[in-house]
Amino acid sequence: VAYGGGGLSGAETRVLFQEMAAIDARPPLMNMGTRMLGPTLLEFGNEAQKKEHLPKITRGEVQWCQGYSEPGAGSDLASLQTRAVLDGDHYIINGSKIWTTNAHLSDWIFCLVRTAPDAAKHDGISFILFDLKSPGVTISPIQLISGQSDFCQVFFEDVRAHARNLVGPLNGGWTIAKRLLQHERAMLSGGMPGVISRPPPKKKSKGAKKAVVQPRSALAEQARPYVGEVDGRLADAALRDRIAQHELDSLCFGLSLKRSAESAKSGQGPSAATSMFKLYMSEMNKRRAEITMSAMGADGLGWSGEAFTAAERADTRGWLRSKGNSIEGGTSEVQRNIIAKRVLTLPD
Amino acid sequence: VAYGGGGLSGAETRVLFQEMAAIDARPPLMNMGTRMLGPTLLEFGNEAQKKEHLPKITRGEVQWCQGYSEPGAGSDLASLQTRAVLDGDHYIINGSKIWTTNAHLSDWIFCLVRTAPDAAKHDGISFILFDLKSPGVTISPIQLISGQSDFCQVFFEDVRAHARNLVGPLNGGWTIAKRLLQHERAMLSGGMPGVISRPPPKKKSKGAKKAVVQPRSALAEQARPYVGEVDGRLADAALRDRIAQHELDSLCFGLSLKRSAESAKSGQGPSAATSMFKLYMSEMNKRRAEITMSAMGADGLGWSGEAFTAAERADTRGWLRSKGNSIEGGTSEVQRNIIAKRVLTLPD
Amino acid sequence: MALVLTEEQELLKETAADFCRNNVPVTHLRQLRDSKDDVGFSRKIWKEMAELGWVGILFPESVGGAELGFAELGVVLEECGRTLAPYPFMSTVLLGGRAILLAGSESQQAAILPGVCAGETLLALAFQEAGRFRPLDIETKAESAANGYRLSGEKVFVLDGHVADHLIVAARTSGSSGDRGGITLFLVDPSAEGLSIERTDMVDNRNAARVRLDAVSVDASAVLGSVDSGADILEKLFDAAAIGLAAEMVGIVNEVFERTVEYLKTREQFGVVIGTFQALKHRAAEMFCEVELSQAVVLDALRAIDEDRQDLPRLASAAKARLSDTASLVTCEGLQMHGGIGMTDEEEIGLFLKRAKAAELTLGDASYHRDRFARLTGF
Amino acid sequence: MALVLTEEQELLKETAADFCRNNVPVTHLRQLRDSKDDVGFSRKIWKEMAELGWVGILFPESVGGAELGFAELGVVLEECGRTLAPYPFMSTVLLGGRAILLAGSESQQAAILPGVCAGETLLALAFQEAGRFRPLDIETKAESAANGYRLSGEKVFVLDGHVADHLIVAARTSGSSGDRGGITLFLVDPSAEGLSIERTDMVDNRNAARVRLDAVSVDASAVLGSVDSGADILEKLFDAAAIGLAAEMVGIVNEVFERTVEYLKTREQFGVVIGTFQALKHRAAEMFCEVELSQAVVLDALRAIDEDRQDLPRLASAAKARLSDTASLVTCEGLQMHGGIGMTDEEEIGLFLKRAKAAELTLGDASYHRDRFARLTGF
Repeated sequence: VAYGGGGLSGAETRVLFQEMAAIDARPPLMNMGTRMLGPTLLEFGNEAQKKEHLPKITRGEVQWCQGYSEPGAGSDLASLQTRAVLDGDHYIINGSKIWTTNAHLSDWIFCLVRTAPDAAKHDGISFILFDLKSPGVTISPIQLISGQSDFCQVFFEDVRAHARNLVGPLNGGWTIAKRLLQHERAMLSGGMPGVISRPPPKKKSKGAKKAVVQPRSALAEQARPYVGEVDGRLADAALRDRIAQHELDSLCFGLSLKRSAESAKSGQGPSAATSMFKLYMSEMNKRRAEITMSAMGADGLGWSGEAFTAAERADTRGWLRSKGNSIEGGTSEVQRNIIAKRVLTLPD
Repeated sequence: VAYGGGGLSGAETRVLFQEMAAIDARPPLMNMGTRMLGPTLLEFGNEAQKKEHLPKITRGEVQWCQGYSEPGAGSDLASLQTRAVLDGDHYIINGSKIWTTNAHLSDWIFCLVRTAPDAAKHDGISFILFDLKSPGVTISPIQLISGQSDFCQVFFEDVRAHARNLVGPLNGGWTIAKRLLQHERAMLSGGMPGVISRPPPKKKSKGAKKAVVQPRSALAEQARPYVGEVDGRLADAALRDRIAQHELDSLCFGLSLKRSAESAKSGQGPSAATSMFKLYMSEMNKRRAEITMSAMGADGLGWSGEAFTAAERADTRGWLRSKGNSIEGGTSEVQRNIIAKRVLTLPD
Repeated sequence: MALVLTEEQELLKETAADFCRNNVPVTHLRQLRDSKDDVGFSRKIWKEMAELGWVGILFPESVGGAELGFAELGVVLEECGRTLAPYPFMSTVLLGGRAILLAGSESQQAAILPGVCAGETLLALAFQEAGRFRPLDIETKAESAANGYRLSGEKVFVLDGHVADHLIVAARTSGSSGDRGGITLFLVDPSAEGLSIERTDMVDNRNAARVRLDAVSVDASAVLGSVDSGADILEKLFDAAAIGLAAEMVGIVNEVFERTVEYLKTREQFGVVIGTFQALKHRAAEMFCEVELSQAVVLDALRAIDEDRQDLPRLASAAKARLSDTASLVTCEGLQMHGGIGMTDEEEIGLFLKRAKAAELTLGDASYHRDRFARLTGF
Repeated sequence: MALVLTEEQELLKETAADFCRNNVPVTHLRQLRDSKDDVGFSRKIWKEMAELGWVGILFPESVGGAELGFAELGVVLEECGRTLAPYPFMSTVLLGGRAILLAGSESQQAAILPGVCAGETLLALAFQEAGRFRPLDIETKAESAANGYRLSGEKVFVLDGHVADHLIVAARTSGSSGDRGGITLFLVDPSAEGLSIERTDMVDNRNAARVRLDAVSVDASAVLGSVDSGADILEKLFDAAAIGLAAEMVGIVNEVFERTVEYLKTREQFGVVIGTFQALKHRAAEMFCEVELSQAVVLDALRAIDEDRQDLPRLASAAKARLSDTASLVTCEGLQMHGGIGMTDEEEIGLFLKRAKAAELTLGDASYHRDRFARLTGF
């Protein structure tokens, strides 16, 4: 609260975001700032950095993006090559970042850079913040298979970043990076790009009253007009079973999130178990998108044009976009490695 | 044929065994001899060995068992410890073997022994045959979770085996062992312990005539009395879909076997792809047993006694026994490793 | 209610864990099996469990119960699951005892429940008539006769039927198999004339029996609850019992998963511990997710009973479907990862596999409950 | 018939593979997409395919065909699948051309098939009226009128509908939606009055159109086959077309699987090629099994058409169900193993994913065909 925030706990924030999703409000653009950089600055930043950046983050004045992955690095984040060399009170940055979410819509970037080229790969990395309007920054959006381009590749050529914006100790960036990745996983396990839950069809007052008593499945309601029903059951028995399984998964997942939020001592950040939520959410979200496609049949094969409803086209794009869920923010393979190592302490 | 066999090709033999399965004839006891040792002797044995052993194998006079696995070795077959030391014209054998199928019903054993303890682990192994009635051999059956004990542990204490029964070059046993494992996989992919297909229910002549035109699912027929049906469909839609998937798997598996038999040049033995058949058959067989249990419900929970039919009790035991399919004859994990290495040539 | 244990519940969990580990380890079940024990468990140990307050956990203090809830009972059942303790919570507490609690008259409760809470009286609910769970498929007839009824029919899979001091029999006073109406519950003395009980030998070595009723006479006071409306009671019993079974399965799942991970860390192959193989690591990680989600849904379902929540039936089906699948996954993967030794009767993993299958196929399997879950969700 | 290729078929396979690699690589589809090509493929290349004898592969020599079988057509379709060649085999050969071959009068065949075999005439079958495949759900009306019929209704997902020289329209001369009887096929001139065709932009960049018929007049000679019995023809067409799609999917599956295994051997992470990671190895091995089984069932299904085998419908459903699942598995796993780059439009894997999904959802998905397979197997 000292830095102008709402002072919400992790659990409260999660509830907030669930509520917003429930009322179909799209997640606020300042995601990266509030959910990822904010907590990190609170933990690792110095007074000056907190005073300079947190208020703007909480007021949503500055849009942040994340400069982590690099071309060719993929899951092997620590092999990053972007160099930062001290020159007076500035660092000169050269290199490029990829998969930078909404860089073209952002003002500032928090970036991992190599400050000690000869050190072991985890020991030469620093965490630095700088303005994307600085000279030498080029941003080019990447077109995805879904047609969207919410990711960019960002190139740095002799970009000057002020040394006061180096967060944490010099060459101590990896610790911060890992911590921040936990926040990212926590954020992603709250909701993934690709899911579009259509607004439930209007109901007569009676139906509406009934809806209060009886839980409904948005997925099933969405499938019904395409699939049809027999004595109130979706006509495609195998599809119906998949939807039931998905609703079960999602119910259990929600309860599991609730349980871990309750058992997390207040103040304690996301744990290694966050990898489980990220992993499960990614795979569940992909299954959901596949179910949506099965339900629509050929009506789900439209790309553009009036022959398909906007909702259908959005679901088709969403299905394609969802394939990235198990890659972005740490692949499912990486999450399984983390669970095996940190949670189950299986040997390397 | 020279050694009294039927001179059947691999493909012909497979057909033979399929036929026998079709008429519910249990696979002949001399399995180990005809399907595994026979082909191996033909390939690696010397004239004397062929003349001595092959005729008895083909006439089924001598029952053979396989001395491969050892306690603690598991999938790491080559780490075997059983020692054979030359003493005059005999080898003195000490050690023990486990998972020896029907050793208690067998006359002779073909056995992997370590003849050069100081050589690299694959280079010090020899392949030798000896009589289980030799002094120093102790055989104790192992009770399985299914109640059966078709496997034994066999102990050797100063057992004397004649040197003329050493097959192939001294310390050259590993090559023979691997070859023989391929024959074992080929044999297992033809049918697994655990599957009991109940005889189809008697049909009225009309029904019988219909059965000629229409293919039937033994699994579905077996499930019908338990599950019931609605307009001719099994009443449990999810179970019905699992049965359909299993019938599909089994149809495709059969066609795949047929195809590989056709493309295998005559004379050419089982290839690395045999691992695929062993792997798929094991997993398919386990799924089949799970489906059978789901269909029977609590009627599948009997262990003994008249409250359950013999067929039900057999299916329950068969379900338990089937869990070993993906372990015996090389675990599914080992088969996947082999496919990745030999077929897909993925690097180590 | 929160999905984390209160301090009291944590304490109960420790006590239960210690008690089960020391008094009813898996070897206890094996020994009962190998000695072909007539009872199927130790009456002495059951009395001890009663003295610890576990048997009476759900029942009011007035009849000697602890007047706690399912949240607490779930803790005990989970620990019993970990050691495969074959004790009659299902028959005597979740089905029989609770039937009397929900439907019994004051005199019926006073007559029976104190003995139950003391661990002296054993009960059994005789409802099922075929292998697959179809709660309304009841054909057993109850014809009215001089000052009472005459019961005829056959019941299967009656848990602890051969040791029960009172049988509760579900029979038709009207309607026909499949109808919701017309089912009535009766208290029947196992020694009644025309009644025969045959114990059956089960794969999980638990107690079950076939009960034949050949014109068994009971008088009107034997009716439990009101005539023709037994189905409402049965549904309540089955939902809670399914959740109870799911709680036991959580114990099985946790125990087998922990043992398997431990085995991965110690078993060596090819000169390294097999826990270093990435393929096994990833499968273990997948299991971990399922185990976590399974625990959460069962904790919530147990609390839903205590809070008498509206969505209880849906949660019961969610919990039973989930745990049926998870228990199957974890016991099968556990056995596979144990390799050949897992196939031997000597190793305990097989006993968990057998009990998990029995629990899966009792009171409706995953497919049954996913279908019900879907219906209760409006599709 | 054997499940291995004859020498002639092997030769055809090589020719087709070379032709597709050189003339219609995946970049060809991308270029057609990016240039928003009006036709959706190159008529010139289609004529070349015709000159190679591929278009007329099924048709008698009398109309300029090669009079070969589905075993041969399957070889071509598989190679087209490998490069995502968007050529109108489905619309003009498997559905349209074969409809005329099976149901057409001599004069109809003589009038149309030579042009088809020459690669000059394009056909389209307009049957589907909703997104999901329900072959008998046809509401389009054909009312008899002065010396003919008047057709009214709306058709969706008409493959290559906007470039067809002749439309074959399935309409109801009697009965109502869902009835097997009462469906009749009509040859309709795309330029006929009252007929409007709107091309739709599809995710796989293939051609499809919506066709509206507003009292379109055709004379009696436009009837293809006999009145009211169109369903028998349609079923034959759909079975063979589903198998043809499955053959194309075999090509997709093989190509994506090979590319993925190759990627595993070259892509480095953490200082090693990712193909050394056992978890990926095991998933690749699982895929290999599915790929092998999928190839076998399609080879047999293709031969079942040529042999006019009794179990053809069942095999058609087996092949379509199997390949729908395998194509989904292999394209999804392929994309995942390619990582981030696989999500970019620049990389080709996404184009395979899109086509695989379209093929999966065309002529019935895996669930539809498993259900049909089960019915045809008597459960």
